[in-house]
Amino acid sequence: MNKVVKNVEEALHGIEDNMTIMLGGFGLCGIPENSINGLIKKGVKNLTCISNNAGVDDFGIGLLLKTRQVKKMIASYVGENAEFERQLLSGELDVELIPQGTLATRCMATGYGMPAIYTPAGVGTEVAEGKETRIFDGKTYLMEMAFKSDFAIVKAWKGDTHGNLIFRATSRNFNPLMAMAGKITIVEVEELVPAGDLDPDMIHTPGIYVNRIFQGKDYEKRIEQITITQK
Amino acid sequence: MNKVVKNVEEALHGIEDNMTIMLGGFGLCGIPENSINGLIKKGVKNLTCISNNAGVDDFGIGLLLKTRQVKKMIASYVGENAEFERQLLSGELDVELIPQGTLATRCMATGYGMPAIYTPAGVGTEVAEGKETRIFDGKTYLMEMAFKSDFAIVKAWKGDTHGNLIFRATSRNFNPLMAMAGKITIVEVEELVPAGDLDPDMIHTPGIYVNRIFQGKDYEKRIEQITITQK
Amino acid sequence: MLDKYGIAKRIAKELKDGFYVNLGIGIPTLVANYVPEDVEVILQSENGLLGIGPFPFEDDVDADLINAGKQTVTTTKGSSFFDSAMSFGMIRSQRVNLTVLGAMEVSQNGDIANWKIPGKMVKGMGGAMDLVASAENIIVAMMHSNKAGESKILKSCSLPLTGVACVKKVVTELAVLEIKDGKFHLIERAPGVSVEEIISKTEGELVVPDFVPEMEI
Amino acid sequence: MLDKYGIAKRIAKELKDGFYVNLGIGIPTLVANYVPEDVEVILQSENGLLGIGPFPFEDDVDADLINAGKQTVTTTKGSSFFDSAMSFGMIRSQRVNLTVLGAMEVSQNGDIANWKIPGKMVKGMGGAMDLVASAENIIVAMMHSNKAGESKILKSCSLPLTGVACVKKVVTELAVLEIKDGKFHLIERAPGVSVEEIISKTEGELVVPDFVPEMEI
Repeated sequence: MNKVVKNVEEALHGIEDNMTIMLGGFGLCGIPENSINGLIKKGVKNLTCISNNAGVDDFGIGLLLKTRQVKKMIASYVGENAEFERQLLSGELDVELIPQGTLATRCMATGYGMPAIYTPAGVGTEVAEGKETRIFDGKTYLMEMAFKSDFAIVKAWKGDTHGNLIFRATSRNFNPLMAMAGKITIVEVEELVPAGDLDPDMIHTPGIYVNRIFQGKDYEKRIEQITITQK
Repeated sequence: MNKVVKNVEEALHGIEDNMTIMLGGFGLCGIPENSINGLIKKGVKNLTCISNNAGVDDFGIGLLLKTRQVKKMIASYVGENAEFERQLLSGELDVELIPQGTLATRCMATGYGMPAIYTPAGVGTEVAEGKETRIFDGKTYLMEMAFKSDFAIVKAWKGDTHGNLIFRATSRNFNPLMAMAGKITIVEVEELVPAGDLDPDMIHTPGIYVNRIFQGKDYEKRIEQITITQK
Repeated sequence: MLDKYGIAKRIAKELKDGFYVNLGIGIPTLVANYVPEDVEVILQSENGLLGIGPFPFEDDVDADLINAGKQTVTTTKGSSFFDSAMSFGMIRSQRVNLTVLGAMEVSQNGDIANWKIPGKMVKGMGGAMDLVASAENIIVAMMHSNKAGESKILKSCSLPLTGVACVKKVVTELAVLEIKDGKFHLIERAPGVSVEEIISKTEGELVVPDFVPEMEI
Repeated sequence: MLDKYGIAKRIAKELKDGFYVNLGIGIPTLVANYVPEDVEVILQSENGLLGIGPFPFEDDVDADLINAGKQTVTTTKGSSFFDSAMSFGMIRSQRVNLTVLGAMEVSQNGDIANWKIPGKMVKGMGGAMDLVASAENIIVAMMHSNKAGESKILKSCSLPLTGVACVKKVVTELAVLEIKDGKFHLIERAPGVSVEEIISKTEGELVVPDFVPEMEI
């Protein structure tokens, strides 16, 4: 049941051009830094990336945009990224913007074996175009489909050799949801421990959802906006 | 933000005849013992109870059946209960049996604001009668509706004054799901602690879903089948 | 006339004890600074936090702990973390009592536009579409007019919508407006602002009562 | 002819290293005792546990720690607990590689009946309907005939169904049958059992190859 792979290269094995990949994180918080760098090194092209954000110009998924490895971006919010905006407005990059809760819930739907969900988000807006609507108890909902992806790549705080994961603070965000949604799920962790070291009551993602796990290194954990209280 | 009520009587305030009540637990594991006894003392009648099981003859929801307070039982498995079977076969008790995963997911749907979910469970069986089916990717699913209930009553291991909950081992089962699904959610805990005592990363049910919480007492925690390994 | 702090102060008066509140980016975030003393509210951040605390001291900055605006924050006693599906579950199931957010335009039937200017700006809707589609109580914090002096309080929105018929109240630098029956209702004016000025800067249909109290902030 | 332990032993040979497995109540539970030495499997209990360990020693019995059959159990290294929605999420999304369960009847197109005898017995389906509707790989452990000697391996089920066209394999005290193309296929016979006996006790259509090996257990 050992799911440990020895490094990021081994972890990313099988990712090919034109695949659809989910990437965990919210902004730059909880993103799989090692794997993003690994994808750049690997040089796979024409990726469809599903991630809440597109990083910033020189960090996170922004790096993959710079190298033009991304054909299509599915996200909820892509501000704070000039290169992104340039590629979008020039038509080089295909972008599908979807509400954040819809994005999260479509990941969960995949992991929970539910082919579709209903949400009120986007009713009456351009997000609803071409989508089926349905009224329940007088309120209108959109039917949104579970995501299909080839790989999900997430970052956890701690993980064990069976693939059980624990996330820390708001770096949890989309990570456990995408961990459930990949056809193959790859996890990088800040701390890899032997099975049995994590409290079974406190596991956020059970190992059954994880295919490969590796010990990440050199985390920069860049902060998008440092806001502080003066002492 | 203090959600603490001083005892079970206060916790159960507002529960009236003919209401629909969810009760957490699987078998006798993780059931809200104090509240079940409180409902008996209160004497409310014609309840519709949503719970995975119906207890045993002399414990758990079985006690409420004995006192004839239950008009309808919505459950997935009701074996091991002679009084239940008698009332069912005699027509005194109305019973709706639904698949366990459907039961769990319909609770979650309520807590997640999703009016309906799709599941393959029960397709082609009598569970599907009168229900809408839909094919996604060549597989047939039933549309099942989110539950509506007046009260949800659950049992947690630890809880804080803000209503944050942690469950222990398999006594988690339906409890966090029903905690999200009540119009009003009542929680009894083995240990009530001040807000701030629980690790925010390790909370299973955030307090936003909880309306009332109280320190339970005299837990019997009866075991349905003690199975042991001889030393 | 109010500045952005004044708008935030006025909105803070809408907070009730025990409310769970989601504050959007910009002016809404400032509301947290003016919570009345006798009122306890818990702030929800849709990336996965209940109980947002103040910004951290410099030594306590934690890259793993941010709000939905990507700012570093802290927790409060009784905080909890959760994934984004549960976060929007709380929102959709209306456990969040009040949502405050900014807008580029609001219309008299309660439509709101705040995520896109075609051909110019596409940042995305983030969680705004979920919030406005779900919340029972939505207050918009915005300026009455744009920089060109054109009203943003409209008969109907010209920009792509974020949500339909959802806004209940609008607080601007000039006034507090309630939206009902397909009209704006002027319920308070900012200190020193005349009813005439509000009328002149409101493009949407505006119901003006005989007496319009000045807001107390 | 096999006893219930023999059936469990034979099914255990279907386990592959790294499988997540859900074992139903009764004979299926016994399969856990015969996992081959070179194979590691993790047992899922649909009430909310991955990694079911053996029954506890008397002093370690824990009311909060039971399996789906409501028996006291233990955990293993790497266990995790979760709620029932996530548990069935794993099942529906086919992360559980193998499901073994008992049946009252199985038909040649893979239908299974195991939850109700009209007018006589209603225990409920528990998680069985979810499991059979979701799992890709379902093995049924059952007796070939009922106490009256009537075959339970049928052309079509007479009892209310639990699931439709889902069973892949049946292991009985007499034989291993595979279900495909709407027929039972005899692939192994139990030690000392003749092909003729199996044919005579199988009501459903049975494809019998020229050579039927005796099972190795």
